[in-house]
Formats: sequence, C-alpha cells, structure tokens
Amino acid sequence: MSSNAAVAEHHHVGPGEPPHIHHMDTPTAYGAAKLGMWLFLATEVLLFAVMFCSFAIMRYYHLAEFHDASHHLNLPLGALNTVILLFSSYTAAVAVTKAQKGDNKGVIRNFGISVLCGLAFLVIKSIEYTGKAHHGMFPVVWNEHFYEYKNFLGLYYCMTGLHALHVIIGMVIMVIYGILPARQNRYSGRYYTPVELSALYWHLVDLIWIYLFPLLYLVG
Amino acid sequence: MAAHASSSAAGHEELNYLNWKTGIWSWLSSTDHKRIFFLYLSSIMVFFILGGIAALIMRTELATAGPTIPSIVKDSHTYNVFFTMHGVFMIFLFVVPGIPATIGNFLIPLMIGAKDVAFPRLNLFSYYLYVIGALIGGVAMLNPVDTGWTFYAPYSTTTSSNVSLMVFAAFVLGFSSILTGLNFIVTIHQLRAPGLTWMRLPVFIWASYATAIIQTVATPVVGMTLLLIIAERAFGAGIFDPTKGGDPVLMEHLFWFYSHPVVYIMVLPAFGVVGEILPVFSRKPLFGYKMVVISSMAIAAVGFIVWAHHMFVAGISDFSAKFFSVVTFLVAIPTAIKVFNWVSTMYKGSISFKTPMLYAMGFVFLFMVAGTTGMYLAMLGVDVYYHDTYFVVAHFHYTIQGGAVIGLMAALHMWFPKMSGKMYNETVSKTAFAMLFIGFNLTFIPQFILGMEGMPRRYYDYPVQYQTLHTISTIGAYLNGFGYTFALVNLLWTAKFGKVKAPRNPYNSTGLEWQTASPPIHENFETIPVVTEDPYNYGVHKHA
Amino acid sequence: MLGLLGEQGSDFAHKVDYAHDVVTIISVVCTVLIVGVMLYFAVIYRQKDGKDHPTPHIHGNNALEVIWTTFPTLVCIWVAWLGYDSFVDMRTVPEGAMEINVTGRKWAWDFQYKNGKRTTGELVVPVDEPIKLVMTSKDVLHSFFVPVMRTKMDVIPGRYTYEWFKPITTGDFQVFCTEYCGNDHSRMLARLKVLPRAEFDRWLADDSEAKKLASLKPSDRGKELYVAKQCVTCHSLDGSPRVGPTWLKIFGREGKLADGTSYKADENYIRESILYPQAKVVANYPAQGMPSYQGQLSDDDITGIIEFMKTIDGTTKVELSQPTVKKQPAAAGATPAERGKALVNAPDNLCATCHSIDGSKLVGPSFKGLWGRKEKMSDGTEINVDADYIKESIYKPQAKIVEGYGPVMPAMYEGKLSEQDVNDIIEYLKTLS
Amino acid sequence: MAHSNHHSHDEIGHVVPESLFFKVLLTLLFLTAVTILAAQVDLGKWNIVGALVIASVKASLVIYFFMHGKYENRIIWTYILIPFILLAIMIGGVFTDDPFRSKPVPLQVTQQP
Repeated sequence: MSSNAAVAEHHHVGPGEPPHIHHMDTPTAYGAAKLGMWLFLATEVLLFAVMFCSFAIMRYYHLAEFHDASHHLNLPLGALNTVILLFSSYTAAVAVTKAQKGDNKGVIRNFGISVLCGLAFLVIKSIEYTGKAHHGMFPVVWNEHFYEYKNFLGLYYCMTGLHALHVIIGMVIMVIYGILPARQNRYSGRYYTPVELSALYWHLVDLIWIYLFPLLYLVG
Repeated sequence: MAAHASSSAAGHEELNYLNWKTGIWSWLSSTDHKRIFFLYLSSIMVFFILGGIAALIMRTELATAGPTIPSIVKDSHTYNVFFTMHGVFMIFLFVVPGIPATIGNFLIPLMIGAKDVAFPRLNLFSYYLYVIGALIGGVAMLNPVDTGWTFYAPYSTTTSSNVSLMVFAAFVLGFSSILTGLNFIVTIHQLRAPGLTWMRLPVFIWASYATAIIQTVATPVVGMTLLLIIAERAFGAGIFDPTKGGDPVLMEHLFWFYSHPVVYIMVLPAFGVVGEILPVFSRKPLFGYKMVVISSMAIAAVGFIVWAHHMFVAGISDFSAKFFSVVTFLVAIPTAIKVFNWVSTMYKGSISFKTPMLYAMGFVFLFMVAGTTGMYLAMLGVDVYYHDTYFVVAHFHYTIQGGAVIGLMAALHMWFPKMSGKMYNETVSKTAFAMLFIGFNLTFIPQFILGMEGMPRRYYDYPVQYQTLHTISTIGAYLNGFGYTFALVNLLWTAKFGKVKAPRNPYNSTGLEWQTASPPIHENFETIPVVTEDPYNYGVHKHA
Repeated sequence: MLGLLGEQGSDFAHKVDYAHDVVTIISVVCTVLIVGVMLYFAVIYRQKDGKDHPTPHIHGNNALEVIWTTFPTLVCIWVAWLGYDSFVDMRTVPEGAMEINVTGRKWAWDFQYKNGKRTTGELVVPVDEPIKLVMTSKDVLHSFFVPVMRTKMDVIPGRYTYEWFKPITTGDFQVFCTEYCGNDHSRMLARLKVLPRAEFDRWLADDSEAKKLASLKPSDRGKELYVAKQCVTCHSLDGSPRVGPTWLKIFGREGKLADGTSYKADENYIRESILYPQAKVVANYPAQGMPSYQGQLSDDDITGIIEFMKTIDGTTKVELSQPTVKKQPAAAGATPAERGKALVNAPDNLCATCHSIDGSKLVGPSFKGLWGRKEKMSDGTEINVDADYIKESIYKPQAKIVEGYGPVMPAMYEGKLSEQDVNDIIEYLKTLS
Repeated sequence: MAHSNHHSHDEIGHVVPESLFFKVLLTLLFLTAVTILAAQVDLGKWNIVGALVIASVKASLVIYFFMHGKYENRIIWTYILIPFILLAIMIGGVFTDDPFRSKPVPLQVTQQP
C-alpha cells in the first residue's frame, strides 16, 4: 500500500540490491520503512478500536440479545476461518525468513499459500453471509423474528466487513510487493523490506481476527 | 530523483527549489517537501477564503434580529448550511492540515538538516488524498449538509442531506492527515542531522512531533466513527440510532475522543511557532526549554483523556462528568507553564518588533484569553450554563483563530523570506496585523458577553435584546476579514512582484533552516550540517 | 457580586455565580499580569535606535519553574472544586420535588403535569418549590436551557434525562433549545412562568377546557379543536383556498401528492398528516407549511378531528371567538419599525409564512417595496398602498385582493394586533421599500 | 544519518528460524482449541474474560514472533503499545459513563406506513 512508497523507490539496481534512495542511506531507509509500517498498523488497530469500544458498550446494553445472537453464527465455519488465517500468518512469517535467505522461490511459495488462504477465508465468509441473508438476518432483508439481534448483527457486519476489506488489501499487497518482485529475484539478505512489510500487514489482519473470532462467535 | 541530483549540484547559485524545474506538472508531481508545502498552502487558502466568506455571510445575517439578508440567507435551513460549511471547511480543510501540513512540511526537514521527509512520495500521496477529500466534500455540498461539523446522531443519521458523502470526505481527509503525521514521526526519528540530539531539537520540531502522534493515532478513531454513521444511514447498523437500541451519546464519546485532541493538532504547532519566534527577536535562548518540551508532550498525552468535557450536559453520568472535569484541569498546567516561559524569554532581551514578533506577542494575549476562558468551561457548574452558548463559540475561536490561525500567520511572516527569497513590506504587514488583531477581538469579545447573557449558538434568529452585541460582532468580523485579506495579499504580492531579495539569514537566527540559501536549493543543503550546540544559542555566555 | 450572568432565578444560582466570579477575577488578574509583564519587557528591553544590544545567556530557572507549576495547580484545584461543588447541587434533586414531564420534538417543547394537564411552549411552575423536569425527546437531540435558573441538560431520544431547579422569584423567563436540532432550532423556544403557589394551583386545576372537550361527542370535539388549534388559519370549511387544502369534503378525497404519487384521504392519511405533516404533501401546497401536532393532540383529539371532517358539507360554520388583545411579547425594540419587524417575525402572527421580505412571491404579495406601490386589484381597480389600505388588509383581508393572489389570508388579526401594532408594522414596511 | 538502529553490514534485521514459527503456529492452534472448548462451559462473565485473555496471549505471540516484535527497538514497541493503551482509555472512559446511567430503550415511535 501507500506506506510502502519509500521502499519502492528503486531505480536501476541489480537483483538483491537495496534501492538507491537519494535522501537516506540503506539502514536508515529500512528503519524508516519499518517504523512507518508499524505506525500505519497502529492506525489500523485504532480503526478497529472504535468498533471494539462500540461492541463493549452495545454488549453491555443488550447482553442477552448479544448472547443469543452469537449462537446464530456458524461456529464451525468461524473456527475453520481462524485456522486458515493462523496458518496463512505462519506462511507469511516463513516468507520473510525465506527472503532474508535470498530464497525468492520460497517467498513466492509461502506468500502464494497465504494469498490462497486469504481467498479461502473470503469464500467461507461469503458462504456465512449468504446463509445469514437467507435466514433474514441481514440489515436489508430483516426477518422480524430476528429484529432484536440487529445491534449485534449490525456490528458483526461492520467488523467482519471491514476485516474482509483488509484481507483483500493484504492479499493485493502480498502479490504486488511480495510475489511479483520475487519472480525477478528482487530479494536478498541485503534487501527484503517489502516482504517484511507485507507480512506485517498480513499479521495485523490475523491479529484482528484473533479478537473478532471469540468476541463474535463464542461469547457474544 | 537520484538522476536529477546532479543537475542541482553546487555551482549554479541561482537554482533553488522554486526554479530548478518549471512547468505546472513539475509542481503537481513534485515530491519535494517544499513544493508540497506550496501545494498545501494554496489549497488550504481556498478553503480559508470559502470558510471565511461563509462566516461573513453568517455574521451579516446575524447583524440584526430577524432576517437581515434574505436574498442570500433565505431561511433558517440556508443559515444552518452556512454554519456547517464554515465548520467543515475551517476544521477539516483548513486548520487541521493548516500548520502541520504546510509550515510543518516546509520546516521539519530544514530544521533537522534533512534533504526531505522520510517518505516523499507518501507525502505527495497524502496531498492528493486531501484534494480528493476536498472534492468529495464539494460534491456533498450540492445537497448541502446541515448537521454542523459535529455530525451528532441521530440528526445526522436521519436528515435527508448528503451526510454520508460529507463524512466520507472527512474520512478521506482524515487519512491524509494520518499519513502526514506518520511521515513526520518517521522523519524526526530517522533523519536528524549528525549531532542533532533530541534535546537540541527546536521546539517547533517537538511540537510537530507531538502533533504528528495525535494525528496518527487519534484520526483513525473519528474516521471509523464517521464510517459507522454511514453504516447507520445505509443499513441501520443500530449503533448510534436510538430507535434501534443504539446510543447517540456513544457517538459523541467517539467523536470527541478525536475531536478534543484535534484541537491540539491545530494549536500545538502554533505553540512551536511562537517558541521559535520569541528567542530570535529577543536575542535570548528560549527560557526553560526543557519544560516547554515536556509541556508539549504532556499536552498531547493529557489531551487523550479529557474528551468528555464537551459532554457535561450531554446526558453522561454525573460520575463521568466529575471525572472528566478534574482531568481537564490537567491541561491547564502545562499550558500555563508554556506562557510563563515565553514571557520570561523576553526578560533582559534585545527586542525588535518585526511583524512575526507582533504576531507572537498578539498570540500570547489571545491565548491567555483562550486559556482562561477554557477554565470556565472546565468548571462543571459554570459549564452547565455556558455549554452551547456564544461563550463557547468565542472561546473556541480564541483558541483556534487566536491560536492556530494567528500562529499560521506568524509562521508565514517569519519564514516568508526563506520560502520566497524576498522581504515583504513591514509597514503594510504591521498595519494588516493591527487590523486583524483589533477586528478579531471586536468580533469575539461581544460574543463572550452574549454567552454570559445566555445566547445559544447555532441560532439563525435571536431575541432583540441581543442585537447590539451581535451588530458590533459583525463589524469586527468584517475588520478581521479585511485584515486577513490585506496581510495575505501583501505576502502574495511580494512573492510575485517583490524586489527586495532576502539574505540567507535576515533575522540572524541560529536555526538550521537559516543556514541554507533563501530560498533553499532542491535538496535543502549543499552539505548536510553537523550540529554542535544547543538551539537558540543567543546572548553572551557568562564564562566567555 | 459581579452579576455577569444576570438575574438569579434558582436557589443554586448564587453558587454558580460565585464560582463564575472567582474564575473571572482570577482570569482577569492573570491575563492583565502576564500581558502586562510581557508589554513591560517589550518596552524596557526594546532595541533602541534599531541597534542590537548584548543579552545575557539565560537558559531557565528551576525555582521559577517550580513556582509556576505549583501556582496554576493550586488555582486549578480551587477552581475545579468550585465548579464541582455547584454541579453537585445542580444534580441533587431534593426529596418531594414536583415532577413535570418534558418532551422535546422538532421544534417545540411539550409539558405534562402529574394531573394530566398538558401545555406546549409554556412551562408554568410554582415559586419556592423544587421542580424536577423529567425529559425525553421524540426525534433528535435537544437541550433544555433556562438561563435564569443556570441549568441545562440535553434531551435524548430513547432515554430520560433530568434537571431540577427551585425558583426563588416569580416572573416570566426565556427557555432555549441549545442542542442543534435542524431547521427551526432557533425557534424552539419556550416560556417559563413562575407563579405564586395559590395562583399556580388555580392554573393547574383549571381543566375546564379539557373537561368541556371530553364531554363533547367526537365531531363536536373536532370542531372545537379546529378553532382552538388554529387549523382554521390555513384550512377553510367552505372550499375557499388558503395556505393548506380546504377541509370541505376532504374525507375520502383523492389526488396527487407533491412527489407525483396519489393519495386517498382516509383515517390513516389524515392521522399521518397531522402528526407528520411533511410526509405526504398534497401537490401545489408548501412543503414546510404545516407544523407537526405530535404531542399536542391526543388520539381522541385526532379521532374527533377526523369525525368532524366527515361532517363538513359546505354549510358547516364555526364561531371565531375574538381573542383578547394580549401584549405581543416579541414586540420589543426601540423604534416603531423595529417593533413592527418583531411583530412580522413573531411565529404566532404567521406573517412570514405567506409574505416574503425579499421580493420573492409566496402565497401572498411580498412586503419588499410594498409601501407606496400601485397594486392592481382582482376587481380591476388600482390602489395606492398606503396606511389605510394596509390597515384594512390586516383587519379585513378579504376586502381587497391583489390581482393574481387568492383570498386566503385569515381574518385573525382583529383583536390580535392593536392599532399601535399595525402602525408599527406599517413603519417597518416603509423601511422595506 | 543519525539513529539507525541496525548495523550497516550486509545483513539487516534478524533472521528467525522457520522451526520457531512452526512451534508458534502449533501453540496458536492449541490456544484456539482451548478458547472454543472453554466457551462451551458456562462460566458467566468469566467466559468473556477468559476468551479475551487467551486472545491476548495469541496476539502477543503473533506480535512477538511472527511480527519480529522480539527483535524490535523501544521506539517501535512504544508505537505497538500506544493503540492498545488508547483502546483501553477509550473503553475505560466510556465506561465511566454508561454503567452509571440508564440504558437506552428504543422509543415506541409511531410507525410511519
């Protein structure tokens, strides 16, 4: 994404060489890129923080409804998605180590698995959404019977919807900054910043889900 | 970028960042922080003018009780649209990007001896996010929003105007602000010149650093809150809408969680500017540098735990009101420390009254008024009376216009020689300052009195007994407006037609930004400076 | 002491004012001192003849820093305590306070007393007795602000909030809505009337109007309300055009709405139009013409009006009782023209509903340039607009109608506006030409 | 330039062995199973406390190992912690309010047809 702008400033450098950046030396650029990414992740966490806070308050007000409504979510699918995301996070972490060792094929393989996992996650998520809509538990097609779950479900769709958007963005980042350059043997022990940053972003997607899963599916 | 570095090599004395490349595209696509400063400055000034016109229309309408200019403000709805426009333009499009994105962009790399910010392309990207946000906001104004800039639910979730688009614009602008802040934090951490330790940083850098932290970590909160308003309007998420079991007061909490710290985004950099100006024109080190720095960081930190003082009568629990009232006073202490240190800097100085110094001294007065009236509003029992009256309006404008905008004007005058390479006419700029300073006080002192008499804010019409004060306030507003026009036209004219070339260091300052050419070359410094002394090293050392 | 906040109406007002006085004195003294010191430094340490002079290299002074950290801290603790103390009083309702229910809606305040009595826009309370207002909103956020009582609280849909005060003096006071609530936020005013106890009791017990209504059969009740609730102003019974559609044979009528869809005036449509007038506006009528009667009419009242509508056959007539001349409260102002302006703008005079002051054509002729203009009448004659004509048009609107306009202006001003009032309005109209 | 926290040799950053990542993954999966099982037992309000504690342990593992948090400097740790502190402040601040006042009850608004 945009925060990778600095690291992408490569002009005429050989494979595995760090890009020449006119206003800072390579270690500084590496430190800057990483700090920048972490700051960006901080803003992402705070984006979700608003919904966690709203969730806390709404749950406080509508405890019984939240409890009942959460039982209407598909726990097996949610659990499966959790496993998928954890695994994809693992492969993303491995991809960084591969890049550090100069194994560009390893980067492609591991990021590829992560992207596929992301895809699987989205497919399962859409199965869940359609199931909900089918039962009239979707804001536009409310079944009067489930109307009292609207606060829970409203938050559920906001939280998982925004999370799904992050999954998509994460996949795009991994393809553009991880897989495509790795096909040209771009990365080495001297230069692997984009891989590390893409992986960081993907871990954040996982991190958010680690909280979303128990809150939404288990305790309500 | 690297390819062009050789073309700006030393030897071509005449080349600077303004002329080393020409053509409109070289400006619009430039990643040079100084050119991005110009892009930002010209854009925010458009909205300063638009917001100012909206303000003058409102003031004219309010000059007499009942309809005053029905041909323009044809009914209360139109008036409500104008104050929303004024608020949204001034807050989201002018003051928030105001000092950080303009003066901050120009000065931060220069003051820390860097060639550019850490992520130059991200810097340009956040400018274009700003432009996109501004355009979306402009489109939203086709079916004008009438919620006020606070977008309180459930009015904002039920009104038929273009609220969704407008809050989305604010969301995009928020991301512009986040990316600017993020960029500055990394820049200050990573790109300081050799020898420039944290305790040698100019206070403006410290203030910008504190500002950048707030921008980065507070803005997402309002961004998400605004998205939830869209969700509420689009499919009834049931979070803020009371008819669906939501809680409108929760929306206020989340909104002010950002919108209180945002006041410090606006005013902290202005503190920094004043802290830069006073030592130069007093020829003295900044008094109590360490305390000034600590107080900047303290204000930023405390700013995050005081938000609900905007909500004492919003129906929050009494416990909450008491808690937030007490912590609010914590802000008063570092602010007071700053003022004391500024004034003490002038002690035994050698004071010259150039225009920036006048702005800085005017700032101290205006901010004293803003700060002390802030105490009224932090006091529970008194705030119950003053909440949502003209007292709040006046207090807010003393902080934001008297603080942030005067700070911006001070900075523009202070660093104008560096920015444009020319010297402006002191007499003209001093006259303009006098006009806008008098006009400002004439506008808002009557509003304090109106607040004391109980006049509520956001009123299109009012009982006749308030008319005299309103009329005075309107006259002041016009004087204020003329003052700004005069001052800005002076700067614009000088930049374009001015004859007097500015030397490298017209004020004989010790700041790093004055050690390079006026205007600076493309990559700021011929050679990266090495810092060996504390900032503001003026005056005669005792042992020397 | 300083009396900056004006008259004190409640028993805790003096505490708020005391806190206000203290913080005002502190503020003024601090500002004057600091700005004074700054200006003093500026004068004595100024560069003389534009020449720089040597300055000492002072970095700071720890003792001073300690002093000016401690001093504001102590001041803040004191001031915070004063605010806290007055707030506690404001939020602690005494035992046995008289409860009144307050409902905010766009854009009026409704009050209901324990005995069932309802009022709109007028809160009547006894003096020297704690009053607790239990408040909620029907639509968006509002805020109930009584400056003289020093009290204010937001009114929130879906929740009850409260505020209380104990009036210490009788009188007539202003109530504002202070939370922005849309178009007519600035008109969402109310009066607070503090009466001596005995007078209040008489007022509260006076349910003659309600009793009379309750004893009537539904259609007669509707007829009474037609006059009492000012429906008569805009809706005729004989088919003549006014601001709103005529009620002649309205029940069961079908037609087009402003949005192009059609409507049928059955019970539900009428009920909705009374409660939500803007929901379905009949084509060619002003969209914002009618105020909502939510909270002003009970279900029985609405049923009565519907029953009354069913009886209207063209022969129905109502007695328009002559309202007693009451002092126009809005008619303050120094000059006659200002008083006239206030009268024209007073919401209950309704002038501005139909007459613009900017020349735009509404239901009636614009006031702009009216004075001295030659107007062609519907009967073909031409008339000079002078004081007599205006006076006649106000008191007997149907006498002379300007060509191109309908005979729609209600004859409601005789008795409502005094001669003096009309003269003031004429003075105001002169200023518009 | 100043303050680069890394050695400007060929290698920058810390290489973490893949086997360590695998152990972390197993732990994470195990903790997920624990959460699901724990949720089947009704512990009253301790359910959510337990779920959040386990989630936080998992999140810490992800930050500490997957995201190389273990090898990062103090500045980055500051910015890792700030959002969580702010979230705590936000929820804490709002909870000074809500539990001390009445809860919102949807109004019986006259339904518009």
